[in-house]
Amino acid sequence: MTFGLACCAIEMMAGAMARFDIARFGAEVFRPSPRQADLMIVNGTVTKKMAPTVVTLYEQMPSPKWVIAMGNCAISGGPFAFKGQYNIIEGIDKLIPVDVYVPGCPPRPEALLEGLMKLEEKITGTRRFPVPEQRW
Amino acid sequence: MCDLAAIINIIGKETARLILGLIGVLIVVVVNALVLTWVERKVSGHMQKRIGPKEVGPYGLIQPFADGLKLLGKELLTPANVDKPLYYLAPVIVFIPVLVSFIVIPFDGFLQVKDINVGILVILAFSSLSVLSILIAGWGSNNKYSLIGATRSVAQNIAYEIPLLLSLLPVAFMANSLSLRDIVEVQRQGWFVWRWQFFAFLIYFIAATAETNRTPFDLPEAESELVAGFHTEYSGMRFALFFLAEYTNIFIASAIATTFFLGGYLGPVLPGIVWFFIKTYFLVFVIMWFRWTFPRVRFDQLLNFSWKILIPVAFANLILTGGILKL
Amino acid sequence: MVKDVIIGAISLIKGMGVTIKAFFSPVVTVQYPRETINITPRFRGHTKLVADPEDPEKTSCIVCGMCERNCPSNSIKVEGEKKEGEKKKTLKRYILNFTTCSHCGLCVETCPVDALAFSADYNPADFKKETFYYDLMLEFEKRKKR
Amino acid sequence: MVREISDRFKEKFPSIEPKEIPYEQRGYHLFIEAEKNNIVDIAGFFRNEGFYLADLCCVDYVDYLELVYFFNNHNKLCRIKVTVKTDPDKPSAPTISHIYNMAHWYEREIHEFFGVFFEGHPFMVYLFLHDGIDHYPLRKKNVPVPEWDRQILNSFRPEEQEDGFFLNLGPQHPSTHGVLRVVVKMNGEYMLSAEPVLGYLHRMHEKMAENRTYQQFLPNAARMDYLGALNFNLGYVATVEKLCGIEAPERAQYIRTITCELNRISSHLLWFGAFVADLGGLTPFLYTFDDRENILDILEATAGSRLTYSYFRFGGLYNDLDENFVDAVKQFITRLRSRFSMYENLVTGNVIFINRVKNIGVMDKGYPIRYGCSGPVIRSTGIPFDIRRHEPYAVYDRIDFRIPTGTTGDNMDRYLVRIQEMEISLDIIEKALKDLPAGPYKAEKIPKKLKPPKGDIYHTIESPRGELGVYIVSDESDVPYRMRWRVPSYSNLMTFPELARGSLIADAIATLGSYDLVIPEIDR
Repeated sequence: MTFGLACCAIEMMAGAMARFDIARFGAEVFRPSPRQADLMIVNGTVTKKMAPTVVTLYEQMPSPKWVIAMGNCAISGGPFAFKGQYNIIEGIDKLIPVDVYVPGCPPRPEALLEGLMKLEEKITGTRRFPVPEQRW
Repeated sequence: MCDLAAIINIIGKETARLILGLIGVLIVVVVNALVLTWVERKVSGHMQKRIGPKEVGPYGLIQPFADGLKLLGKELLTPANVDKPLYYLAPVIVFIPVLVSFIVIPFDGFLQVKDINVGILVILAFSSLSVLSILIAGWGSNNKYSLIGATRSVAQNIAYEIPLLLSLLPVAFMANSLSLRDIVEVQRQGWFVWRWQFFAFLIYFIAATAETNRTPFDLPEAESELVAGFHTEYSGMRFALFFLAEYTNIFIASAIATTFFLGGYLGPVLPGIVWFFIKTYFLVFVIMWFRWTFPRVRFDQLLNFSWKILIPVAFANLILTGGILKL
Repeated sequence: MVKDVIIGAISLIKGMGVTIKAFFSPVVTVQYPRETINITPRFRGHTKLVADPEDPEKTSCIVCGMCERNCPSNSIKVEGEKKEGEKKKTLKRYILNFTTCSHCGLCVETCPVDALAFSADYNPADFKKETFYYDLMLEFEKRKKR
Repeated sequence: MVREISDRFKEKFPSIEPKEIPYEQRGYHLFIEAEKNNIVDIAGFFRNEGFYLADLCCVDYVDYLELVYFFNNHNKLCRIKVTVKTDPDKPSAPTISHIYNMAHWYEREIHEFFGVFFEGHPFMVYLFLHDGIDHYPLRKKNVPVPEWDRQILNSFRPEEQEDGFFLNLGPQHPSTHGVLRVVVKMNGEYMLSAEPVLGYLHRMHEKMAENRTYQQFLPNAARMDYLGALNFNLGYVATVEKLCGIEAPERAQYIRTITCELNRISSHLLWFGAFVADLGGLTPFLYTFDDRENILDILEATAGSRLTYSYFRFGGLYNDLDENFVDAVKQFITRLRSRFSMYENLVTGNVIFINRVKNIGVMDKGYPIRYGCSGPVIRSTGIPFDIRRHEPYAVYDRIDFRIPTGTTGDNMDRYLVRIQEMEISLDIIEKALKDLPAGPYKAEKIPKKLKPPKGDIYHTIESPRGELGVYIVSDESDVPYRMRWRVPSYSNLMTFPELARGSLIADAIATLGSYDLVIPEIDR
């Protein structure tokens, strides 16, 4: 489902666009309604004001359902987690169970695709796709 | 084997044919819808310079089946505040008109479940039923977006039902029959598109696009305005039924256009059924082509277009055809 | 009125021409796990320790803590130890909490001995977030072996 | 201009002496110290003179709270700072929201962050913060929110208060481009009223600025506006440079200009796609992303990241240009120029598109003054106001370029202005590339720890969405005392309730799309 919060949402869109084409894996249908979604990609900072909405949306999804936390903000609050902060949730995993973490600020679209493959690996137990060469 | 013959004897040949036909239709409907979703995704992909489904099966052909299986396996979620009878009923009702319409479509000279002599009426009557299911879905969902989507849909369907009918009538005049097979057979002398009915074809095609809620007329489910319109609250298999019905509706709309204007199963060399599918799928492709090219029209523009342009032109066409035939 | 309709229809056909042209033109997709885009050398992934130009077995880090102090989001923890007989401290552990990093490059920039650089690790993803508390020292050792 | 205004001001208010301030150091020309009892008259005076309210913010000096009003003119550069002091124990000030509609939201913001009560303000409720907040976040000392104030702030409960068909657009809605929530009261398909609720992505940038050094704040600027990251980056860097008196070398300035313009094009391209997607056409979105990927590749090769660049540094750049940069940019310019005719065929000429945007969301010339709109939104109304020309920074004063304007200020004009701006940006890049000098990319002797002199500064740049202003108060330490961001989308969005009233929901969504909103920038 489309759930763009912040910067990483743009990279998620980029992942759906021609260059990276998430559709190759049959995952291009970003449903706008949580009722028809299988996977929630939380990409961006979750503020305290937003948190109830995120939880509601997650609960509205029919199971089986999965969550990918994309970007550092969703994983741990990212650069916005500082002492004395008053408005953000430091990590979406405090609210809902997260299956795959994709770090980066923002992550490249490839990282999101990699996250999807990791998710498949988690569901099926095997990896269908070749592992691209690791670069250092 | 002899039991089967006995059964056929008891219930009568016609009934047996009907039952077999229905089963056939059901299979065709499901397979066709799955294929169409694949085609849609591929077409959209290539129009947007990307590949589309590829990784699941050769050329991603297994993708729709995988998606179907996934939808079957999803939890059937019933939101708390829905009007339960209506909520459950809507996805079922949406499917009935679709099935019935298939019965009268002549896929080939002999391949037709039942040739009813008022075939057009059956199709038109039942296709207006689908709006009922949308209304029920929107009302029963108890969701504001759904409700707006549903009311939009009703207004839209009523507005476009009329040009639809008016554009088909001249053809019936010319063919002197309401039976679909007769209409096809008459076109052995030439397709109706080229025999003065080009405007009727255009009007029908536009109205049919609107009837099937496709872009640029996809207001009931306008994503950027109404989230997902009338099926916002539906999930799993119920949602799949809406989806199936949508694609089957597109197919039927194109099939009727083929039958009425493009000579149905008629064509040289290849068997009739192949011609039928080639023509129909071409029209389906054009509808998809619309979707991936145009933005959406606004609600009042949509209604204005129907009432102020399509209906007068269709009327003029009808009167002209009638007059010329009489002379 | 009629003119408007005709002009409108022409504009629609023009639009359809654009999409059909795209339909028959080659795709621009790079099929990610099977082929990859060339990552530019300046790509900012997580940081890595660079080998000392004089002694490729060691990092040139002097455990001064500049990166740790300058990091805007406190992602870095540097631990050094003083081995006997040596003047300078040597690096024991370099923990980078990548989940709070924002790729600003201040650590790379402020490092007085240029011991840090950006890696080209462009596709990290895993089931646990602890995976991304990198120990750069360990990774440096790993890379050395290869 | 400054002289004239100063004289006329003295005529009207003989008791107040406007001080002239060196513009090169402070970023404003006149400083007026007002009182609570005459600020409304002063605001009225500037309104009559055709000034708009550029920014309204508050600084906590512990002994007193200072409200800072920045006025500016669309025709001729004349920035005026007006301050009002108020008591920190019981802070209050008269509202000027009846003079400038724009002050409406700004005063609400100050109320929830500082606790300043604006007398006569019609609608004092939370705009950004969540209901559970217990102290005023931007106060230097911890000041708890008193119970009576919390009740006022928490009083926006549309569904409970009156009977009507309310629709919540957002915070999770496909067309709000992020997490904007608009509470809409509907009558059938028509909107009776629309009330935006912000703060779903409030990331405390202004608070963070008071907690970290000038260098450490660098990555934040990019995250405020992720589409125009380089422009925001430049806005911040240039402000601090001006405050510290650092001069960036020529080459760095040129590179800044080029990369900022590239960034502007990529931002406009994304907006273009998203706008058409809002209207229901998805395909252009993918085409623009295809073009945009080219820019991202170019910028990534130089700056290292795709979206949230922190490429500029105080006194220069992080690193020099990539060796392929010039060729790649030239290639891209020819490519994008050839694509415009395709977009023309696909979108601009399309009759459905024209009917959807023409004469929808019409803004007359009064809007910019009342609301302080900027960027393409103001240019669409026919006012050629562009900070790049009005108050040049980097090397824009050395490059000649045209400012596109609209005539009616409808969605079509906003669309056309942006399309033309992309073409003009290409021209600017071409000219700047031609003049690109060799030399160092970074000034020498930049101290590792910046400690700017005491004082304040207001500096603006033209971001893809309009006037971006950075106001910094320095107290001679290496941490800013107060940093205030005046963001363009915020004042642009303010016009939405007025434009949406009585329109169809589909039109309102088209209007919302035409602003080119970036929510993190509004929420900060």
